[in-house]
Amino acid sequence: MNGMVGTFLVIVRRDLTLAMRRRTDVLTTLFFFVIVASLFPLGVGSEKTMLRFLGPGVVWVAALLASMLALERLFASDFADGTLEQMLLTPQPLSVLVLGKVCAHWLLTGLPLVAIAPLIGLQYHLQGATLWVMALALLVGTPVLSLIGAIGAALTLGLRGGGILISLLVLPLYIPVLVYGSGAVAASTIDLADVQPFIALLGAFLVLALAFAPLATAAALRISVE
Amino acid sequence: MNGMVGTFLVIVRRDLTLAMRRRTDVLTTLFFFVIVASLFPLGVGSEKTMLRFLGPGVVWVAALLASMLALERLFASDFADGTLEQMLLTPQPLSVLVLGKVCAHWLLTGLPLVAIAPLIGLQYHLQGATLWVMALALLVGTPVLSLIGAIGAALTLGLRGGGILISLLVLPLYIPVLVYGSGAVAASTIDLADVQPFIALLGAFLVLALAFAPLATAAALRISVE
Amino acid sequence: MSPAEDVSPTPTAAPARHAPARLDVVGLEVQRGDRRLFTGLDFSIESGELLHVRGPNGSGKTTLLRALCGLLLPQAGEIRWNGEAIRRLGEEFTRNVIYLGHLNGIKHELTGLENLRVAATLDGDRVEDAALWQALARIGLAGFEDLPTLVLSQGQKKRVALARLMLTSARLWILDEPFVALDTRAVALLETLLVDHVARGGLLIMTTHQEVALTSGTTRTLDLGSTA
Amino acid sequence: MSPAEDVSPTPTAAPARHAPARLDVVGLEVQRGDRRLFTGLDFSIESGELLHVRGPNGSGKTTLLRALCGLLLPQAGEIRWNGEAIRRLGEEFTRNVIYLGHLNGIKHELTGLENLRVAATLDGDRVEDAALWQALARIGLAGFEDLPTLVLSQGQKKRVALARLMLTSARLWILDEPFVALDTRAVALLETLLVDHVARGGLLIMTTHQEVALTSGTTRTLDLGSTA
Amino acid sequence: MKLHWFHFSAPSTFYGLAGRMTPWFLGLALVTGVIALYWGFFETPDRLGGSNPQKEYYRIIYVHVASAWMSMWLYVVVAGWSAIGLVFNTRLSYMMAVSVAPTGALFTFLALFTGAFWGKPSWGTWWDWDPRLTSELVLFFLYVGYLALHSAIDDTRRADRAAALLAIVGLVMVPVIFWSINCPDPNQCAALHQRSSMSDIDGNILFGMLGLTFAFWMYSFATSFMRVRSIILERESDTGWVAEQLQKEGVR
Amino acid sequence: MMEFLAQGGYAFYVWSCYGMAVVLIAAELVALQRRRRTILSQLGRLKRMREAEEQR
Ligand code: HEM
Ligand SMILES: Nc1ncnc2c1ncn2[C@@H]1O[C@H](COP(=O)(O)OP(=O)(O)OP(=O)(O)O)[C@@H](O)[C@H]1O
Ligand SMILES: Nc1ncnc2c1ncn2[C@@H]1O[C@H](COP(=O)(O)OP(=O)(O)OP(=O)(O)O)[C@@H](O)[C@H]1O
Ligand SMILES: [Mg+2]
Ligand SMILES: [Mg+2]
Repeated sequence: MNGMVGTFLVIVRRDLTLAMRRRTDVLTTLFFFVIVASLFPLGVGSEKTMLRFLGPGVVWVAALLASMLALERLFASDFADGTLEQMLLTPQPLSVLVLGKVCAHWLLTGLPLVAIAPLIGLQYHLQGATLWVMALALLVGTPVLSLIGAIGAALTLGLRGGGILISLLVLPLYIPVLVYGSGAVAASTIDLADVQPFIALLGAFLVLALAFAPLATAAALRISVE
Repeated sequence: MNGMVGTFLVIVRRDLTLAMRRRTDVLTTLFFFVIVASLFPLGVGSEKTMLRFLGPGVVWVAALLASMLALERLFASDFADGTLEQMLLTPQPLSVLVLGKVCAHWLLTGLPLVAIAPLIGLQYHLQGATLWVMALALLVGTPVLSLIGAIGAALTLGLRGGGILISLLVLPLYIPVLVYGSGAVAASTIDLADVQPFIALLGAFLVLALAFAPLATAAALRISVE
Repeated sequence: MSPAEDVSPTPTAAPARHAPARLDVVGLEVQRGDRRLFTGLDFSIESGELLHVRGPNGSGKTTLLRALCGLLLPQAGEIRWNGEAIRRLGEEFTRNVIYLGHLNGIKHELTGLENLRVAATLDGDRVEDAALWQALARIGLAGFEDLPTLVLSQGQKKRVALARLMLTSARLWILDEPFVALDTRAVALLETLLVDHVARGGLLIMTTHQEVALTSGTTRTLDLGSTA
Repeated sequence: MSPAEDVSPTPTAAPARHAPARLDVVGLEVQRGDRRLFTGLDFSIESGELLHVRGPNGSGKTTLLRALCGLLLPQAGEIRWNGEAIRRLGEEFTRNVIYLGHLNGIKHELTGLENLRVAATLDGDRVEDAALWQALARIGLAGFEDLPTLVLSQGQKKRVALARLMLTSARLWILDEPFVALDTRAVALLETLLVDHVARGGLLIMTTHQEVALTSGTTRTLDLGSTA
Repeated sequence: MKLHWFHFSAPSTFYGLAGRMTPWFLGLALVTGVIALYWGFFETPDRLGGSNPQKEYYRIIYVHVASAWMSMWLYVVVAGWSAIGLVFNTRLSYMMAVSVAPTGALFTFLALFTGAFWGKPSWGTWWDWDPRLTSELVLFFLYVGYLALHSAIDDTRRADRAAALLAIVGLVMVPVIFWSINCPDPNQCAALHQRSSMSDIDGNILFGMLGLTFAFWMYSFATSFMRVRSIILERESDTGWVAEQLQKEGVR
Repeated sequence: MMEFLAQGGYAFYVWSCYGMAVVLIAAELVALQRRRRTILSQLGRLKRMREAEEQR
C-alpha cells in the first residue's frame, strides 16, 4: 500500500518536474482557455444581457476544449520516447501510475483554469456569487474531465492526428459535466439555493470517475502499447 | 516554372494520398467542427432567438478551432519521420512545397467545413440567404486560416504540446477573419446588400496571405529543422 | 563535485548471485498485421544462459522480444516463468525483467541522473545517488550527468538507457540490438556487463547483427526464418 | 507481375561517370547548445574520394554532416562546393547532395514504391516504375514493394531509404551510420553500392562505428575529438 | 453445447454459416417491411386527432421510430460483442462488433433525417434541441467515434481491442449522458420532456412501427453477416481454409 | 392513387424520408457487394502470385 503511494508520488513529481522544464505547456493551456473564451464576444458582439446569458456555457465549453487539448500530451511523449512501455514493465500496478499522471496533469492544466475562470466570468458581466459558483463547479468538474479524457488519450496513443481524434471520442462523454457544470452557474444567477444539487451531481461523477477511469485507462494503455 | 507547378502537384497528390490512406483524418476534423458547434446549446440552453443570435459566432469559432487543430498535423509527421528535412534538401523552392502542402491541407479540412456549415446553421435556426452567405464567407475565409496557421505550425514544429502552442500564436492572428467572417453572416440577417464589403475584405486577406504566408512558413521551417 | 572520480574497475551492480530461474516458451504464435511471423515456437532458457535471437531484417526478432516480456499478447501459445504463465504472474514477472528496445525510454527534458533515478525507483532498485553517479561514470557519461538528455548524441542517449543495467537486480535481461550507435569503447564495456550478468546466473536474451562472443555461460542461438 | 524478376547483378543506377567536383571546408566552427563541438575545422574532399568521419559518441559527427549539407548554419567558417559557398548556391548545391541521417525520411502510410517515387521525383531523378521496382528488388524488398512501410521492420524501413541511392544522380553522398540495423546481406550490398559510387567519381562522406574498407578510391578519415 | 459454441466462434466455420443465413434474413426483412408499410399506409386514418393532432406526415413515424430504436439497440449489440471479445479474446466477436457498427450509424442518421423531416411539418422547424433529438445526435457522435478510432489504427488487433474498450465505456456513459440531456436541471426532473406517448397511439400505427422495426432488425443481421464475411476473408487471407474456400467459390 | 402519392400535401416530407431510407439501404448493400468483390479479386491475385512462385 505504502509502496503504491510512493509510486504515485514519484510519478507526480516526475511529471511536475517535466512540466517545470517547459513552463510554456502550463501557460499554453491557460491562454488557450482565455483566448477561446475571449473570442466569442468578438464573434457575437458585446451586448451585456446576451453575454451574461452566454457566460456560463461559453466558459464551460472553453474549459472542455482546453482540458481536452492538453490531454493529447498526457501520454504522447512517454509513448514516443519509450518511457511508457518501460512503465508497463515496472512491478507497479499500472492504474496507480495512470492516476499519478492524471493527477499531475490536472494540477498543471485543470487547476489554473479554475483559478482564472472568475476573471473570464467578469468579461461576461457575471457577478458576485455566480463567479464563485463557477469556480467551485470547475474545481469539482475539471478533474472528471481529466479522468475521462485520459481514457481517450490512452486509446488514441501514437495515432496520427491523435489530438483531434481524442476530441471525437471524448467530447460526447464530457456532456454530463458540461450540462450540470454550466447549469450550476446558470442556476446561481437565479437562486443560490438551487445550486447545491448540481454540485452534488458533479461530485458523484468525480467519485465514480476516480474509481473506474484509471482502470479503463490502464487497460487502454496495454492495448495501445502493443 | 513548369517544374514548379509539377512539384506543387506532386506534393498535393502525395498529401491527398496520405489522407486517403486515413480517411478518418478528414472526417475527424469535420466532426470536431460539428460536435463543438453542437456543444453550445447544451451549455447555454436552446432558446430560439438566443441561438439565432449565437449562430454566426459559434460557427466561426468552431471553424477557427477545427482548422487550427488540423494544422498541428500539417508538418508534424513530416518532421517526425524526417521527410521534411529531405524536402529542405530537394532542388525545389521550399515555398512551393509549402504552398502545395497547405493547399492539400485546405482541400482536406477547410472545404468539408464549408460544405457542412449550412447544416449547422439550420441547428441555429438561421434561414435562407444567411446560410449561403455563411458558406461563402467560410469559402473565402478558411484558406486564409490555413495559410496563416501554417506559419504557426512551422514555428512550433517538434515542440511538445505543439497543438495548443500553435493556438496561442495563431488564434490572435485569426481574429480579423473571425470578425469579418461572422460580421458578414450577422449583416446578412439584416440586409443582404451590406454583406458585399465583408466578403471583399476577406478576399483581400486571402490574396495577401497567398502572397506572403508561404515565404514566412518556409523561413520558419528552415529555422525549426536546424 | 561528482563522485565520478572514485570509480572502481570492478562491476558496481550488486555482485550477489541470482536465484536460479527458467523461461519456457511453448507453441508460441505471433501475428503482425496479417502476417504470421512464427507458429509453434518452442524453446527455453535458464540461469546462466544467453539466448542470441538471430535473423534477417523483418524476421520477427523485435516482435518476439516484446512478446517475451509481455508487452505483446501472442495469438497462441504460452510463455512461462518458472513454470507459471507470465500473463497470470503479471507484476510478479515484470519485477524480474528488464527490457531495452529500439527506443531508449529516457525523457529528453530530464538529466541523465534524473532519468536513471526515476527508472530505478519504479523498478524498485537501490537508488543512493552515489550509485547513480557511479553507474553513469562507468558508462562513460562523466560530465554529462546533469545535462538534459535532449542535448546528448544518439550514442550518449543509448548509454543513459544502458546505465540501468548496472543498477537493476532483474534476473532476465531482454535487449534488442543493444550495440547499435555505440562506439567501440562503449561496446566493450557493455560486453563485460553482459558476461558478468550471465556469470552471476542471470538470463539474457538479445538480438544483434554484430557477432557476439560472450566468454562465459552457455550461448544458445535461435534463428528466425528469413522473410526479405 | 513486378519486373522484380529481371534483376541484373550490375548496378542499375545511371553508370555514367560523375563530373568532377570538390567540397572544401574552411575554418568551420559549430556550437551545439553551449558546447563548441569543433573550431577551425579545415578539410576538403573531391571526386572519387571517401571521407570517413570517425569519433566516439557525442563527438559531433551527425552535427558536422548536417552542417555539410546545409541543414545547420555553422557559427563560423564556410563550406564551398566547387569554390562557391553553399549558402549562396542554395538549390544549385542541394541538387548535388543526397543525405541519409538517423531518420529514414519515409512515410509510413505510403508503400515503399510510392515513397521512392515521391522522393525521386522531388530530387528530379529518373522515375520509370521499372527502375523503382528494380531498385527495391535489389535492396532485398521484393514482395514488400506495395506494403505500407509502417508494417516493415526497423531494417526494412532503412532499406527503403537506402533504395534512393540507386536512383539518384547526386554526386555528393552524405550518410550518417548507414549500416545501422541492416543484416549482413544488406550491409554487403550497401558496400558494393558505395564502392561503385566512388569508383564513378562520386564524393562520399559517411560515419559508422563498424570498420569500413572500400576497395576503390582513396579513403580519407577525419577524427573528431573525443568528448565522452 | 459449449463445444458447439466454440465450433461456431471459429471464423472459418462462421463464414459458411453467415453465408447461408444472409439470404433468409434479407428475405424476412423485405417481407415484413412490405407488410408493415402496407398496413401503416392503407389500414390507418389519414389524420390523427386526439392528444397530439397529426396530418398525413405522421406516417413518417414508421421509418422514424423504427430507425431510432434500431440505432439504440445496435449500439448495445456492438458493446456486447466488444465485451465478449475482450473477455474471451475471440477474434470473431470483434469482427461482429465492427461489422454491426456501420449499420447502426446508418440507422442513427436515418432517425435524425426522418426526425428532421417530421419536425418541419409538425413543429415548423427542421431541428429543435429537444432532448430526444439531442440524444440521438450524441449517439451518432458515439458511433462516429467508434468507427473513426477503429479505422485510425492500422494494426487490426489493436484496432479491435481499442474500439471495443471505447464501445463499452460509451455504453456505460450513455445512460448518464441521456439523463443529463433529458433533465438539465436536477431541481425539477420529475417533469421529463415529451416522452414518446406510445400509449395513445392507434393500434394499427403501432403495428406498422413494430413491423418496420422488426424488418430493420432482420436487415441489420443480413448486412452485418455480409460485412463480417468480407472482414474474415481480409484477415484470414493467409490461412489454408481460405484457399479452399476460394477453390469452392471458384475465384480466379 | 395520385391522392395516395400526394399524402395530403405532405408528399415531400413523407416520401423524402422513405426515399432516404431506400437510398441508404441500397447504398449499403452495394458497398458491401463491392467490398466483397474487391477482396475476392485481391485474394485471387495473391493465389496466382503464389502459384507462379511455386512454378520456379
Ligand atoms: C433528429 C431527431 C428527431 C426528430 C427531429 C424527431 C422529431 C419527431 C417528431 C416531430 C415527432 C412527431 C410527434 C410529436 O410531435 O410529438 C416525433 C415522434 C416520435 N419520435 Fe422522434 N424525433 C427525433 C428523434 C427521435 C428519437 C431519437 C427517438 C427515440 C426513440 C424518437 C422517437 C419518437 C417516437 C416514439 C415518436 C412517436 C410519436 C410520439 O410518441 O410522440 N424520435 N419525433
Ligand atoms: N505494427 C505492425 N503491424 C504490422 N506488421 C508489423 C508491425 N510491426 C512489425 N510488423 C511486421 O513484422 C515483421 C517483423 O518485424 P520485427 O520488427 O520484429 O522484425 P525484426 O526481426 O526486429 O527486424 P529488424 O532486424 O529490422 O529489427 C516485419 O516484417 C513487419 O512486416
Ligand atoms: N539539439 C542540441 N542541442 C544542444 N546540444 C546538442 C544538440 N544535439 C547534439 N548536441 C551536442 O552535440 C554533441 C554532438 O552530437 P552528435 O549527434 O553530432 O554526436 P555524434 O558524433 O553523432 O554521436 P553519435 O556517434 O552518438 O551519433 C553531443 O555531445 C551533444 O551534447
Ligand atoms: Mg527489430
Ligand atoms: Mg550521430
